[in-house]
Amino acid sequence: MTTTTPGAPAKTDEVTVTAGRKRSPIAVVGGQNLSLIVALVAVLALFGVLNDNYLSWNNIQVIGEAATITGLLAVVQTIVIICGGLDISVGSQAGLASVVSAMAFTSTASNPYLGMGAAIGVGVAVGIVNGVVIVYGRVNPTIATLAGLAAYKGIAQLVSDGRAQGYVLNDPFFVFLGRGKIAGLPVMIWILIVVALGVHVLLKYTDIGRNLYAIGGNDTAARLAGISINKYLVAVYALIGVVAAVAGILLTARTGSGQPVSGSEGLELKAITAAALGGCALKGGKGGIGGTLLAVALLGALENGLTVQGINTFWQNVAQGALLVAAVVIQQRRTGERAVGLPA
Amino acid sequence: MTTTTPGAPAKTDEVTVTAGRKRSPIAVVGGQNLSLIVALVAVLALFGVLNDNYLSWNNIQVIGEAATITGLLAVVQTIVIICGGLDISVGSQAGLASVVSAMAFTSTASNPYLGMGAAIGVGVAVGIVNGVVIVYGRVNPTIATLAGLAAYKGIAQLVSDGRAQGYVLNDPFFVFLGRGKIAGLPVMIWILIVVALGVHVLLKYTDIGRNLYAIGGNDTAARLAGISINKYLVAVYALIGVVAAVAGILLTARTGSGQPVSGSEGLELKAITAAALGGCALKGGKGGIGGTLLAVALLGALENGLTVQGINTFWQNVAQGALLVAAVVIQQRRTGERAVGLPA
Amino acid sequence: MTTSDTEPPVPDHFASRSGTGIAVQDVAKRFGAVQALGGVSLEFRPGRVTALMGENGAGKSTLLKILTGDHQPTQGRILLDGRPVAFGSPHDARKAGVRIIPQEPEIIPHVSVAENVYVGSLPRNAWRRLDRAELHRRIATDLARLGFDKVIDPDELGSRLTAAQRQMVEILRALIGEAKVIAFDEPTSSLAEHEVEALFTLIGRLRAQGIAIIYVSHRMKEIFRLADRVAVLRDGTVAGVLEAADISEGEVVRLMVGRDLSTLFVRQDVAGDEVVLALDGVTTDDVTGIDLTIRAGEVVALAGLIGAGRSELARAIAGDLPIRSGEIRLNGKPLNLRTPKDAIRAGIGLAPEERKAQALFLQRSIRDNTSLVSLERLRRLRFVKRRDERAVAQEFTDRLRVRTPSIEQEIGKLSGGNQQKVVLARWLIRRPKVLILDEPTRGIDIGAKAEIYRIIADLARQGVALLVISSELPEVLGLADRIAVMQNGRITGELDRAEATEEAILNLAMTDDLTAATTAVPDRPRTDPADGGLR
Amino acid sequence: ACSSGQETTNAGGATGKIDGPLTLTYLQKQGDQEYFISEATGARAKADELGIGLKVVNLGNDANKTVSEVQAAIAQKSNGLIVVVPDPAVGPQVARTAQDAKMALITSDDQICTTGPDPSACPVANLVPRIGFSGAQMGGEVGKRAAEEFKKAGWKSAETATISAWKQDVTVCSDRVKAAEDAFAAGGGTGVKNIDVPTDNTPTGAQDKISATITANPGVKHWVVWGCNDENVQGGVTALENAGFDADDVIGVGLGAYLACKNWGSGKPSGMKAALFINGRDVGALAVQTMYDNLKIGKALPKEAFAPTKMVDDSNWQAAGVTCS
Ligand SMILES: Nc1ncnc2c1ncn2[C@@H]1O[C@H](COP(=O)(O)OP(=O)(O)OP(=O)(O)O)[C@@H](O)[C@H]1O
Ligand SMILES: Nc1ncnc2c1ncn2[C@@H]1O[C@H](COP(=O)(O)OP(=O)(O)OP(=O)(O)O)[C@@H](O)[C@H]1O
Ligand SMILES: [Mg+2]
Ligand SMILES: [Mg+2]
Repeated sequence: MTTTTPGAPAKTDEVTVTAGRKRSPIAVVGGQNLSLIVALVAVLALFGVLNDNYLSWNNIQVIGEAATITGLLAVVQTIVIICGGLDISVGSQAGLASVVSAMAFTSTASNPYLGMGAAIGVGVAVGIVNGVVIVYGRVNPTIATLAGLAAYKGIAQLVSDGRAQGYVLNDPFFVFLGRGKIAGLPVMIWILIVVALGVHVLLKYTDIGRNLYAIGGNDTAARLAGISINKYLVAVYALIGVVAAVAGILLTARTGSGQPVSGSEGLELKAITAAALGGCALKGGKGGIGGTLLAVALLGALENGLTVQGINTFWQNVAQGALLVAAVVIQQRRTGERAVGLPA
Repeated sequence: MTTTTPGAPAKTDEVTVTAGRKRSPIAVVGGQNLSLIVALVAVLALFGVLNDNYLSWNNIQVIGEAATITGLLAVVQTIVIICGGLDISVGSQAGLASVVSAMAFTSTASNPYLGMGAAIGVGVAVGIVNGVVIVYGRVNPTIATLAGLAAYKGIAQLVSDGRAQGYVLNDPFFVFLGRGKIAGLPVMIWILIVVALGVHVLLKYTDIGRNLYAIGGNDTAARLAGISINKYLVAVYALIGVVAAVAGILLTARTGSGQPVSGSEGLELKAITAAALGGCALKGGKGGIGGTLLAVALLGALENGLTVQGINTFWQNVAQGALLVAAVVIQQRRTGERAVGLPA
Repeated sequence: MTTSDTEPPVPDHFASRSGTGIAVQDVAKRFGAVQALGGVSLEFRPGRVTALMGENGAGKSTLLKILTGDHQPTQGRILLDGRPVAFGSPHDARKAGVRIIPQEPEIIPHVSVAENVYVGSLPRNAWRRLDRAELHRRIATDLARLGFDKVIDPDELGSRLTAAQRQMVEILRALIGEAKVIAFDEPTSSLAEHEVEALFTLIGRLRAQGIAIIYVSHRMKEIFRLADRVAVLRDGTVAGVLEAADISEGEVVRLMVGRDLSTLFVRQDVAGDEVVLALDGVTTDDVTGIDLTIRAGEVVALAGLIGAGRSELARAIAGDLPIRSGEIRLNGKPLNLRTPKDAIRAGIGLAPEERKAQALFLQRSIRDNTSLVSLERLRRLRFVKRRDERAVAQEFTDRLRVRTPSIEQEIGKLSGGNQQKVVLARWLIRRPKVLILDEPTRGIDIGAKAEIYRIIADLARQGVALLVISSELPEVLGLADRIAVMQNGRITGELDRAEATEEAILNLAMTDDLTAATTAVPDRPRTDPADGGLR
Repeated sequence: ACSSGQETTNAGGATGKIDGPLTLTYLQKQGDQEYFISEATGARAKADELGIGLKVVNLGNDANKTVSEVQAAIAQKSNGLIVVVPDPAVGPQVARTAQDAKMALITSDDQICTTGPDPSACPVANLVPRIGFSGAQMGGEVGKRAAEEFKKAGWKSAETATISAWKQDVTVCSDRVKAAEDAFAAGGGTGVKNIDVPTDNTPTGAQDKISATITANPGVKHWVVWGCNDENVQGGVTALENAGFDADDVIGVGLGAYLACKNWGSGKPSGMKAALFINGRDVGALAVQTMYDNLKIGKALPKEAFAPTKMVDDSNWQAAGVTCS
C-alpha cells in the first residue's frame, strides 16, 4: 500500500530542496507521517496479537482491495486540497461512472473497452464542468461540489432508473480488474499503486506539481508569477473526474454491475478524512501522497481489524472517532504547538 | 470614551448618520442576500403558478416546520464557520440528544422537563468535548468533528441499542412542541425564530459577536487584540451542542420517539450547505444569520415544491444541484468579481 | 504637471540597453466610488531612478499595479519603448521586462525560499521534471550576487521567514531574467539599515545596467540618495515632477501635502518621575535579562538590527510570549501575564509590526477594526453602543487623515499606509497606560508621520508610557527621550537624548563583526545557556 | 504470477462437513436499522445456544463493502456465510467469491442469483438458498390489509388517495410498495388515486415530504398510507395528524411494527391501523440454525425457508411478541 520509492524518499512533504544539511530521521519521513506510521504499526500489532489471521497475506490483500477505491479518491482529493480546493462530489462521480461503464458495456455488445472509455469520458466531462463552474462561475468549491454531489447522483439515478445496471462478470477484462492478480498482488491494488505513484511524482518532481503547491499556498503569488491558475484548476478537477471514473469502473468490476449509489455514497467524507489525517491543510498548499496513503492504510487496517474482532457497528463508530482524535492529538502534542486558536 | 469632548461627537454623528442614510437599498440587504431573495421569490412564484396550494398558509407552515431542524443547525453552523471552524458532528449530536431525551423522559416517569434537561446537558457536554479537543488537543475542526460524527452516532446507537426509544406523544408538552401552535404559527417555527433572532443579535449587536468575527478573520490579530480565543471557541462548540440538543428534542417531539440515527443523519451537510449558500466564507470571518435563513428557506421551498409537483427523487437531486450552482453563479456574476483562482 | 524632458547626458554604458523606458499617458483608475488615479502622465527613463512620492492613498501602488499588469486602467495607455502595450496580466508584464516588488510580499508558505523565488518559472528538464540541481545553483548565485546569502537560507520554508526575508524573496523574484523596468513599492519599510545599504548598491547596479527604476518610499533620506527625479502624486494626479537638482524636502512635502510641514517632531520634556513600566531581568525564549523602565510621559525607543529581539520583547510585555524568568511591574505591582488579554486589561497595548498578519481584519470595516480593543468601554450589557462607536471611529480616522470614502469601508481596500493608521487608531482610542508601538510609521507618509509623532507627544503629555520600536534612526532620535539598544536578545546600552547619535546607536547595535550578528537569523541560539533561567 | 481472476477452483458446490469449532459470518445491509438489529440479536442468541462463533458485520448500503467483507470473511477462515446484500446485483460476485473459497453461502431476507444481477430473472437452480420474507409477499400483505381497512371504513374512492412512501433508489423498497399497490387494487381499492412520495426512509423525511403532498392535494378526505418500512408510515401518519386529519380518516399500515407499536401503546386512537410484524429475531436464528445444520450435520440447504410474518394491530400486537423499546 505504501509507495515509498527506493531511491528518493529522503524528503519531507514540506522541504523540497535539500542543501546537504543533515536532517534527523524524523524530518526525513515527516513528523505527520511518522505519527501515522506509529499508529499503523500499533493497529497492526494490536489486531495481529488478537487475531491469528489478521496479519496473513490473504487478509492484508483484503485490506488493500477494500481500501483501493477510497484510496484512489483520497489521492485525487489530496491534489485538489493542495490547490486550496475541495471536491465533495467524488463519490457521486464514481457512482455515475460505474453506471455508465456498465450500461455502455451492455449497449456496445459487451465491449469492455468502450464501456470504460465511456465512463472515463463522462468523468472528464464532469470534472471539467466542476472546474469551470468553480473557476469561471466563481462558485466556492465546497458549494459547487456539494451541488455536484446531489446533481451527479441524480443523473446516475436517472440514467439507471435507480437500479444496478448491466452485468459485467461475464467479461474477462472486468473480471481481471475485479479479482485478477499480477505478481501475487490484486490488480486493484496495482492500479492504486500506479495512480498514487504517478500523482506523487507529479506533485514532487515536476514543475506542474510545484505550481499546484504555489496555487494553494498563495494564489496571489501564483497569479503574479504568471501561473495560469484557472487552467491548472480546471485540469485538476478533470483529473479528479478521470480517477473517480476509474474508481467507478473498479466498483463495477468488483460488484459485477453498475451501481448508481450503493458503494459510492459517503466516499467523499472518507477521502477527505484520509487526506486531512494524512497531513493536508484544508487551507491549501500543504500535504502529500505519502501521508494520505498512510492514512488510507491506517483507516483500512482499523476498519478491518474491528470487523475481524467482531466489534459491532456501534462500537466501531465510537472507536473510529476516538482513535481518529487520539491519533491527531498525539501527533500535535509531539510538535508542541501552542494551544491558542484553531489549529490548521 | 475619554478622548471625545462632549461637543464633538454630536457633529461626527450627524455626518455618519447621513452617510449611513445614503447607502443604497442593495447595500443594506447585502448583495448575497439580494440574490437569495430573488431566487426565493422565483422559486415561490414558479411553484405557486404550477400548484394552487403551494402558496397556501398551510403549505408555508409545512415548509417552515420541515426546515426547522435544518434551520437550527444551520444557524449554529453559521456561528462556528464565522469563527473559522466547522462542525460536521451536528447531526450525530442531534441524534444522541433525541435518544437521550426520550430515554430520560421514559425513565423519569414521563417528566418531559427532565427528559429535555438531560438532552441539553448531554448537548453541552458533547459540545465542550468538541471544543476542548479542537482547541487544547490542537485537532483540526474538520477532523475532530468528523471523528465526532462517527463517535456520537456510535454512542447514540449504543445507548439505544440502535432502536427508536420510548414514546413521548402521550405527553402534552412534547405534543405541544411537535405540533402545537402559538398565534397561528407552529411552535417549532417559533423556536427557530427565537434562536435565529438571538444569534443574530449576538453576532451583530454585541461585542461577543464582534470578537467572533475577529477570531475567524485573523486569529493572530484577535489574540493580540486581547480576545480569549480558546474560551470563545469552546463556548461556541458548547452552544452548538445546546442547539443541536434542541434540534434533537424537536426530532423526538416530531417523530414521537427518540431516534438514534434516522432523521438526523446527513443534517450536517444540509446545515453547511445552507450556511455557505447564505454567504459564509468557509475560511471564516464572514457571514450572517440573515443569509443562512434565506438559504434554509430557499432550500426548503425548493424541496417542498419539487415534492408537491410529484417530481421523483432523482430529478430532485439534479434540480437541487443545478439550482444551487445557478444561484451562486448569478450572485457572483452580479458582483463582477475577477475570475482568477478559487473564489472564497 | 508635465514630465520634464531635460535629460542629463546619457552615460556610455547606457548603450547596453536600447529603448526609451516606460511611460503612462493619461492613465486613470477607478475602484467603484473611489477614483484612485485621475489622468496621470509620467515617463520612466532607462538608467534613471524615478522616485514616486505621495501621501498614503495618493495612488502610487495603483499606478505601479497598472504598469505591471495587475490592474487594468479605466482610461489611458502604457508605452513601453515608445510602443503602446496592454498587459493583460502580471505575467504579460513580466515577459515584457516590467517587474514589481510589491508593497506586501506574497509568500507561499509551505515551499522553500528557492521555489518561492522561482515560482512560475521553475527550471525543468524533459517531461517537465523539476531540475532541482539547477534551481539550487540559480538561487545560490542570486543570493550571492545580492549579498543575501548570509541572511536567508534557500531551503527555509516561506512560512518561517521574517518580514525582511520576505521582502528579499520579492526582490529576488523581480530580478529573474531580463528586466527593463523595475518598480520598488516601499522596499525598505521592513529592512534593516545594512540591508538597505545592500539594496541601494543593488539599485545602483541596476541603474548602471540601464534599467528604468521606479522607487516608491516615504523616507526622504532615501529619496535624496537615490533619486534622479521625483514625481509627486496627489489625489491620483501628478502634483509635480522635480529633477535631481531641484529636489528639496520642503518642496516635495509641499507638493505632496499641499502645505508646509514646519516641524516633523514635537520635542518636549513631559516625563514624570513615576515609573509606570519596569522590566527586571525579563528572559524569554528570545531575549535575555532585560532591565528597562519607562516613566509616565516618557518615550523610550528600542533600537537595534532586525533579529535583535525587539519584537519578541514587545510581545512578551504584551503577554503574547511566555516569560521564563524575571518580572514585569506596572506601577510597582508585579504582573502575571498569560495572554495579551491580561496585558490589555492591565493597561498595556501593542501595535504589532506586521499589520496584515498581526493586526488587521481585512474583510471588516474601518469602524470594526478601530473599535475592537475598546469594545469593553463602548458597550452596555454587552451591546455595542453603535453611535458612540461610530463617533470615535470617525474622530480618529479624521484625525489621522485616513483616506477613505467612509468608516464603513472594508479595510482591505485601503492603501497600505492608511491601514497602518487604522491600526494606530485602534490603540489611540483605547489609550492604555503603556503603549508599545512596533514600527508605527512603517509605510506611512510624511504628513501622517508628523501627525503620528504629534499624537505620540500628546499621549506622552497625558502621562502614557511609550515604548517605540523603530528601525529608522532619524525617527528614533527625533522621538525618544531615551533610547535602549538591543543586540542578540540583550540590551547593550541605553542612551539619553543628549548623548544619542546615529553612530552611538549603531555601535551598540552591532558587534565588531557585523555579519556575525546578522547572518545567523534562522539558527541563532535563542537563549544563552549560561544565563538562561538564572534569574 | 499473473491471474486473470477467471480460474475457478473446481466448483464443488456442496461443502463438506466440518468438525471442530465453527465460525459463521453474518453480513447485513443497513445493520443499524431496527429490523436488522433484531435479526443480529436473534442470530447471536442462536449462535450462543449452539456454541458456535458468529461475527455480524454491517454493510450499510455499500455494495462494494459487501465484496470486501466477503473477502475478509474468507481471509478469516470463516466456515459459513450468511448475507443480506444491499443490492441484489452484487449477488453473483458474492456467490462466486464464496464458491471459489469453498465457503457455504446462504442469504437472508433478499434473494440473490449466482449468474446474473436480477433474482427475478434467475433460473431457480441458480438462486442461492434463502431464509426470510419476500418483498413482494410482504408488500402484498400490507396492500391486502389496507384494502380490508379501506372497505371497512366505507370511504368513497374519489375522496380517498393512497400514499406509497419509499426511498426510490432502494430496489427492495420499490418491490414492496409495488406489491402493496397491486394487492390494494386487487383487494377492492380500484379507482383510488395513488401518489408516490420519494422519501429518505426516515420518519422526519417522510413526514416532511408527505406534509407537502397533503397540502398539494386538498381535495382528498381520506388517506391510506403504506411504505417501505415503519418509518415511512409513521411519518405519514404523523403528517396527516398534524394536518388536522382525524384518526378515522387515516389508514396507515406499517411494515415492521416497531414504530407502529408505539402508537398503540399510548392508548390513544391512531391512524396507524395495522402493521406487518416481521420478526427479525426469527430470521436471524433460522439462518444460523440452517447453516449449522448444513455444516455440522450435513443437512442439505433448503432452497428457501420462510420465517413467519403476522399482521398485527392495536388488539394483538403484544400477544404476537412485538417488543416496543
Ligand atoms: N482594490 C481596491 N478597491 C477599492 N479601493 C482601492 C483598491 N485598491 C486601492 N484602492 C484605493 O485607491 C486609492 C489609492 O491607493 P494606493 O494603494 O494606490 O495608494 P498608495 O499611494 O500606494 O498609498 P500608500 O502610501 O499608503 O501605500 C486609495 O484611496 C485606496 O483606498
Ligand atoms: N518565524 C521565525 N522562526 C524562527 N525564528 C524566528 C522567527 N521570527 C523571528 N525569529 C527569531 O527571533 C529573533 C528576533 O527576531 P525579530 O524579527 O523579532 O527581531 P526584531 O529586533 O524585532 O527585528 P525587527 O526589526 O524585524 O522588528 C531572531 O533571532 C529570529 O531568528
Ligand atoms: Mg502603496
Ligand atoms: Mg521585529
